[in-house]
Amino acid sequence: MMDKPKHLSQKQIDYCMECGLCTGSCPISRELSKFSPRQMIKQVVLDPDGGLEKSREIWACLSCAACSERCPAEIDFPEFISTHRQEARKAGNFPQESHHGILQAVAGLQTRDLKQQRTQWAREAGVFGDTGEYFYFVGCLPFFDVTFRYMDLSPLESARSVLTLLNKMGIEPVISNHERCCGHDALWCGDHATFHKLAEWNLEVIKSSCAKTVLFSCPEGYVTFKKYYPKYFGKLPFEVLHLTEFLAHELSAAGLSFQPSSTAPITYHDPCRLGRLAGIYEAPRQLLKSLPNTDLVEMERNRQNALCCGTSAWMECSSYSKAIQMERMQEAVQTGAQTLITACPKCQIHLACAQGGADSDLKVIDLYTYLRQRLSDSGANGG
Amino acid sequence: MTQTHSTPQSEKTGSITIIGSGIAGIQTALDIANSGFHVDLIDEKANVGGVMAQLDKTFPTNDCSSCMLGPKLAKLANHPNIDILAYTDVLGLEGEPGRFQLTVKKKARAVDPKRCVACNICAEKCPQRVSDPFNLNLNQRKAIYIPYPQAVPLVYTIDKEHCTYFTKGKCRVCEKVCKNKAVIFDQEDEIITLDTGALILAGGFEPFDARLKAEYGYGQWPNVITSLEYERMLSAAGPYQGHIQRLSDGQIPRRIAWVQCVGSRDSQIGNDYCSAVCCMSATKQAMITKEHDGEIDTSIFFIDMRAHGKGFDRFYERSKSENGVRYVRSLISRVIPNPEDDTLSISYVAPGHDPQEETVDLVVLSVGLCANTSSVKLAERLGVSLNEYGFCESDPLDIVATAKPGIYVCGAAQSPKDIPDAVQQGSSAAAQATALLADVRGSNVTAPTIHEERNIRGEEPSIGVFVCHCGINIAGVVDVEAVAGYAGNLPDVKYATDCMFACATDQLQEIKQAIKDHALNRVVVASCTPRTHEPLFRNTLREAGLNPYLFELANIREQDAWVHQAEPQIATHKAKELVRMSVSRARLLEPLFETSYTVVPEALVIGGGLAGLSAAHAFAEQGYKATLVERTAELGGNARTLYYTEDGAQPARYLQDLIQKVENQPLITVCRETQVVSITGSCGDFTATLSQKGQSQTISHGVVVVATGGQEHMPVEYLYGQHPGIITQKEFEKLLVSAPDKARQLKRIAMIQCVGSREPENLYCSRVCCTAAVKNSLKLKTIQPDAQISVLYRDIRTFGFRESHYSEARRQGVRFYRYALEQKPHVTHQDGELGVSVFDAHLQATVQLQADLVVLSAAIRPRPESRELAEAVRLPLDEDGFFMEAHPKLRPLDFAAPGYYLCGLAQGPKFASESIAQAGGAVSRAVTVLSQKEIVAEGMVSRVDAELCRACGECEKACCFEAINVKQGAAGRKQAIVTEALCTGCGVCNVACPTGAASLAHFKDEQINRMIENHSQLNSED
Amino acid sequence: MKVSYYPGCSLEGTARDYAESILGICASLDIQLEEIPDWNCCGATAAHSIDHRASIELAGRTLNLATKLPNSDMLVPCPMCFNRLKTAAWALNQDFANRYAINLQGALPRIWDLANFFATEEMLQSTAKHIKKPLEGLKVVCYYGCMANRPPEITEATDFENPQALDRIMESLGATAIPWPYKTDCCGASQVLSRPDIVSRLVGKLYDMAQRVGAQAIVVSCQMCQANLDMHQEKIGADWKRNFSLPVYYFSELIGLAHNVTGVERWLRRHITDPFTLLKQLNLWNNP
Amino acid sequence: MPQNTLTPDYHFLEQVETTGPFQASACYQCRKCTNGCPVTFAMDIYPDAVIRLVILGQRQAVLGCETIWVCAACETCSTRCPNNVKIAELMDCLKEMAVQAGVPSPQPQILALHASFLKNVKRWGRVFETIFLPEYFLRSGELLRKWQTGTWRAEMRLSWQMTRKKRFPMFPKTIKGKNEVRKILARRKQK
Amino acid sequence: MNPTEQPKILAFVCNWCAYAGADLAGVSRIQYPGNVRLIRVMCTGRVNHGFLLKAFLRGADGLLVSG
Repeated sequence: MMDKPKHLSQKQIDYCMECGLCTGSCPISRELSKFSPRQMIKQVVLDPDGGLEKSREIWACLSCAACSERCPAEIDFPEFISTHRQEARKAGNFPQESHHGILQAVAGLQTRDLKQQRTQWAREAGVFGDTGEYFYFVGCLPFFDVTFRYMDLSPLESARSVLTLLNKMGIEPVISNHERCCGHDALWCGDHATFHKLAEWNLEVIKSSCAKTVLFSCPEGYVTFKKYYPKYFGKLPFEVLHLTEFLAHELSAAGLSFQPSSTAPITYHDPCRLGRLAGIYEAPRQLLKSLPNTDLVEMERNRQNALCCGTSAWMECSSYSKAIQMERMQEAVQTGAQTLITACPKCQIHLACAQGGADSDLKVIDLYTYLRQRLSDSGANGG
Repeated sequence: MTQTHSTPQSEKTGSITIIGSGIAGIQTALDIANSGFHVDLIDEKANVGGVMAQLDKTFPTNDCSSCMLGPKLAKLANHPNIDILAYTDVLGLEGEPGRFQLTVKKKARAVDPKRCVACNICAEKCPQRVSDPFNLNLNQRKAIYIPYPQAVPLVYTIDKEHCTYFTKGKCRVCEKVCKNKAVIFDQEDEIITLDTGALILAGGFEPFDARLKAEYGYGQWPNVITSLEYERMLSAAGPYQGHIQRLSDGQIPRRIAWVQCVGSRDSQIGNDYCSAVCCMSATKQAMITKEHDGEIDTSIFFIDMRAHGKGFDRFYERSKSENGVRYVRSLISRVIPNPEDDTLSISYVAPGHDPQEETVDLVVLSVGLCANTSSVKLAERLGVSLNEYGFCESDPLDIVATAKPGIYVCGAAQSPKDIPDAVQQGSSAAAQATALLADVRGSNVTAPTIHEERNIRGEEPSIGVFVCHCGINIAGVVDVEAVAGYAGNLPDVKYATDCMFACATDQLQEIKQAIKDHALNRVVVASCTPRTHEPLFRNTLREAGLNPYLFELANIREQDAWVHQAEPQIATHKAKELVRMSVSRARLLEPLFETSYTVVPEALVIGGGLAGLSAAHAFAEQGYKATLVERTAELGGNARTLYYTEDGAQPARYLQDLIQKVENQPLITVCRETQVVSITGSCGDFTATLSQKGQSQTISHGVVVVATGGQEHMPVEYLYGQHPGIITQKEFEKLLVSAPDKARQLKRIAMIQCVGSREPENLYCSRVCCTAAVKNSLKLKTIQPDAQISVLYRDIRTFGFRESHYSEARRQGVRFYRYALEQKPHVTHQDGELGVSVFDAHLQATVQLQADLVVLSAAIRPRPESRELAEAVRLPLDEDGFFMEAHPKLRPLDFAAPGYYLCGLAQGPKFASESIAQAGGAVSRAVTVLSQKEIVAEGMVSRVDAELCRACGECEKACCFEAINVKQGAAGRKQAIVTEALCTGCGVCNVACPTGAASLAHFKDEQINRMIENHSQLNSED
Repeated sequence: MKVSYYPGCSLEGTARDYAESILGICASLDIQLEEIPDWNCCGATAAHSIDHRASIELAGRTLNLATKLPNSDMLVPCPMCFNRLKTAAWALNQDFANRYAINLQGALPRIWDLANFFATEEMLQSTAKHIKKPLEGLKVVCYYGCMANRPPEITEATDFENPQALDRIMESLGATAIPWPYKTDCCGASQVLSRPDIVSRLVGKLYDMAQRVGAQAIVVSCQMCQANLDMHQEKIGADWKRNFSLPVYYFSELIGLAHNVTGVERWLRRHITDPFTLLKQLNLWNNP
Repeated sequence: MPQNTLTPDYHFLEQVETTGPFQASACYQCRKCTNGCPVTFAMDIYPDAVIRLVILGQRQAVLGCETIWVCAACETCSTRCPNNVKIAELMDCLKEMAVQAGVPSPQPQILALHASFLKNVKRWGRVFETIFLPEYFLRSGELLRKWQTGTWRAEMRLSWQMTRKKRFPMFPKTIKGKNEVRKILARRKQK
Repeated sequence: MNPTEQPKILAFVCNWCAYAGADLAGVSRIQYPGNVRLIRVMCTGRVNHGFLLKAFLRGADGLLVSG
């Protein structure tokens, strides 16, 4: 066996037993037979210069962690991929960016000192401040809102709902016009330079807001802050909380009341970033169950076993992605639910896109919007 | 072939000569050359293009004229089967139809066309300034010249009348500076004889000499100009770069007046015809003026507004309502200059107003179209008869046929006409000439040479860069050696050099050699614009065994050296950057392969009226099978009741002959009581499903001609249907023919025009009704000279030579009353007596008429079946329900979808003769497809990556050409599939695709991204 | 050179200046004028206005007298007469000529309007030869009026919208003929007695434009125009509240002046608007 | 301009054309005649409308109008007409028709001028301005009008100048063939 | 952007009109600043938002899409 490349840890390759559980768990492998996590690891073990960096497959991984979740050797395959993507980029191998790379370009532009209009929506949606205890990290929703208008989607609705809920709870969070993309996509596209620049901006912005707690509705932002910012920047001077955790904890105390839902059952889709990568499964369920008269049914694959929404980091969207999405939608339909609730804007966009070609009446809705819609008008006004 | 030809097949010549190279001649040449014949295109002028090249914009779309003409010129210049004999005079004709010998004189340009690379250095250095006829002498050019930069052939000519060497024996500067030794002073005229099967006259027109109407002071007062001069003035490429100005002082005019009918509709000077285009042309000019500068007052002084073409009335109304162009129905009598400021005073009386005097800054005389003097001489020499105005006389129904067999005519040489009519007729003349020679099709064409292509798959890019000096054009500003040196250090560049003229034959040879010597697999030339030179270099690659798409041009002349002449450093820097951008793109270029389909050499003609029958018959004459589908049980359509025309032809009789010929023609299958249910497939290979009395059948065919016709509108006003004495114009025509005795009893006739036409809900002119009213009035006058005929009209639109019939009707005492749309006539009916009261817009008084018969000139409407067909076959209709052509100006016979053509009333109202010509033209267009064994789709088409495609359908929604559809793919799942034959390579699907699955070959995202990344030095560190 | 001559009534009366100047220059240029014996009035406006037949027959009678002279050219100084004679010559050759109680009895000489006669290349050369005193510095506009030009199918004029005869003559004399737009605009002579208001408006417009283009004088070849422009200038000036002071010369007078023919002073003295001051200013008039 | 409803008479034009050809029917109403006419300001019906009214047979309207009398016979209209309508000649024809039909001229002094002139020609065979002019002024009532308006002084001054400048000869020239001339002029129907 | 430099303009132009127009400017010797770079496409329908954003990302200060 040759020397393994320096940048790879033991945990990343050496412990592999070639059991194949990873490939067996991988949603992409099921659609694209030439994609095999097991073989990718083996290839690197056998021949570190064997050209994995130049392969197209390096970009096909969803980093959904379905493999690592089950790996008996606890190999962190997403981490393996992330590392190699950085190398691939150096070798001139780039991913097929979806939507003509608009979102990557937007992230790139945010590494500069530029004028943004990130908070315009918030001025119409509620009350917020420049400084305060809570910082609501909105993420890329304003850009998604423009990009996916052609699909009749308004991802910003989610942020508006969050602000409404927080306001009702008596919280006037900081929403900053200077916020930047969290860098999640850059990180997973192997573009560490951009990731670093963005992260530095964000840390500076949050610091100047004096916030003690940063709230995320977006699982990607959450996991990036929670897991990857400390990895590169050390311990953060503020608490990082996902809104589902926060709400599950605080909502009942805030005295908000919700309307009973129609009798139709609902189901919940676990985003990989919130679930397998960050370990939050129960908070959203708890929230949904706390609503009166709610029939939450589970899909066949849920929590740790949940199926990914099919694409990540706005790249390599393909017919396989669609097949995965259709499979997930089918699973949701089979529960008898009429509403599919997601806690991730990208899951929502991807599933809604796939649904464009499907004939189901299933409604895909974002968790926070769902909550807001069910708020009683008579409910206590936290403000 | 059923036709019997007098000459044995072997003796016929598969070549056709076209004399005159305006838009009509160009269209004719392209059609003929694309259907298996050789073409000699002759023009007495040094370059082709005709008047259209001088126009700024064209109505009613206001498209840029030279932008539309440019691609046609490029096709012409590069066509392997067209010889352009510009600067050539016709001397004589011998022989007979099918095998003429035409003697021509190629005049000496004093420039060798093979050596001239059009670098312009000779003209730059030429000391002799000459007023420039292309710009109507508004500015000057040199004595060695090309008329305009896009000229074809792109070869300079010495104007011997002005050249100081030819006039005084001195100078020779051009010869000295020409680096390619192209100037040859003692070059001699060359007399050659061309073997040609048929001749087409397309000599166009000559603008009326406005000096002959001296009352307008043209040539006397500086700010009185002609419409053609104004056209050059508007043109961005014209002498004033598109700035509207007074000639006296260059100031922007605040008020401009157009005077219509200068040299038209004028018996005084012997031009008793309407020039057919000036009303719309002035409207267009006024609109464009308003667009240039909304502050300029524009007034058009006219007699009758002749907006008789498709879309013209809407254009006219738009100019009034949206652009604020003022129209005054009053013909200016004279123009008076004010000596203090060179303004011009005009006085006029508008209907119902007192005399007005106005001062304007510019008067534009809308000069008429006159017979081309040299065409007249030529026609006389060829024995082709001319009408009294000097235009070529042709058959009243078969308007492209002259009295001399084997000689055809098209365009304004036949009568004044606008561009679409000229283009249609050009195609129609092409159809007739090629039908004559159908049995020698393909006998005289050049087969393209096939070069073996090197497979470069798997090779790393290996790029050669050639930086052109273009004499001093580039090298005079840009440090060419430095650019070449810079290029040599760019990634993947294996060879970089500079050269004097990259496009010169010897240099092309060197490029080929370099490809071999350095194993190059990509080539970048930094020289001039790809719009003119890309085909040449691509061909060089092909000859060197490389795929032609592995070539990239960096434009460092037009877009660098010439626009930064005073800043050599900046220009050199920019040249480097342009080269870097091109090289970066070249690294990603891929070989492209053109796909081909076998053509089914049969036609489907939908509609059995005059147009459809003519089309089917023309296909058979060309030797192709045709299926003629008619909805009803009887062939003939409207023409069955078109008994006579104003010029004595008898369409109904012609029709009966035609039906007979069609029925006896073995190549034609006639399907009566049949409908087209659907058409699938693409150009060259369609399958149509027909339904005949409930029975369904499918047929294969390569092209579709839509000729579903139109119908007379059933009036809903003027008491139509409530009194037997109120009939339509068609019914009246029938009465005149079938019951002349009854007609003789008619003493008082009132005709009402525009019934159902030119109203807000039907905002189009039915084109034929004015002539029909005139024709039927004259007919009645021959039956009953005492008949008192009153025609109530809004504008009389007897365009072209039809004007003389209108004049004749007036002379014979037919009374014409103009009414306004707001004050339509009233038909009354009391005690069996019919009365018509009309507010005479001229006198501003109500006139009460009694009538024995009221004749309503009812509009032409599209047939309702057209809509059904449009929906079944997915063909576009215009706002009025007529089929919409691909482009109203230059592609009037084509649908946007390849393989579909249209003709007859289905396209819009027209005369029988025009329908026949259009049918011929549509066939000519279709034969360009049928005559090919296979259709080669352009390599630059969209491709879909099946893995990336998620079948979302965004591409299908975006495509204007229905070239991409989501279907079951080879992988067993749905995906977008491109019909390459339909793909135009616009790339819209590429943009619409969210995943990047659809990508336009040669303009892929990454290819463009790479140029973006390299557009400025800033990014090289990235 | 001998030509037939039809002076017309007014040259025997109010237009004596014109008549005398013609005789003066013809003598100097050796042109013999043979007057048509017993000629009668052409009928003028009055006849064609209210007695069409008479208008043709009156002129027809004179034409028949003209056929009797052997000369191939006939000079008609009065454009009205010229027009009427030409009209009759035309009408009597039409297929409806039998409407008139007169027939043409022989071949007609060529009927010349006087200005056109003097503007032929041959006459211009001959005139140029006799110049003693070029009219340098004199800036004029040439005014042709209606009758010598319109309608062109009668007058056989080709440059009827922008005639050149007088301009050429003036240029040949060394004067400057300024182009202007009113060469053939009507002065309203036929209405001078009945509607002087109309005339004031039409003639005033001519003075105005002549001054605007920088002319110092107006040159005419029609005694009606001359009278109309010369006699009422003061009154029209009052109507227009302007002082025009534009001498109105016959072209024949100016030829005479340039040729230094005796009698010029006598002709000019018959003008109403002062013709001398301008000439003095330009040093073209040395006589007291 | 006629305001009431008019009923066309298709025969009047034929009658007019018997002394033509004026080719009035060829008119396509472009108004070039009117636009070039120097005396429209003095007209009640513009030339184009005169033609139109002739075409529509509005006899009364055209024979009684001022236009035909104030027409200066400058021939600009006929010259520029794109249809060769002999407009000025048509005006003459209408005047003559009006005189013959006894339609009073709205401009009686113009008619008087023509009548005086022809009377003068009839007397001598040529016009003798020395008599013709004063005779016209008397007959037409112009002299009276000039007296009343006070413009007679200027007129007298001009006459005096003319006389002094010898532009009014003392004696008429009588021609030998004056009987022929008288015969020609005798046919005119006197009012 | 360096304030002493001229802004960098990148233009996406249609082969058939705007590119031809730029050629015409050259033919007519109309002088303009040297800070514009043209990218030729066959139709401006080919230009997507990604190109525009990337152009900004790659240092363009102004963009022109003309066709």
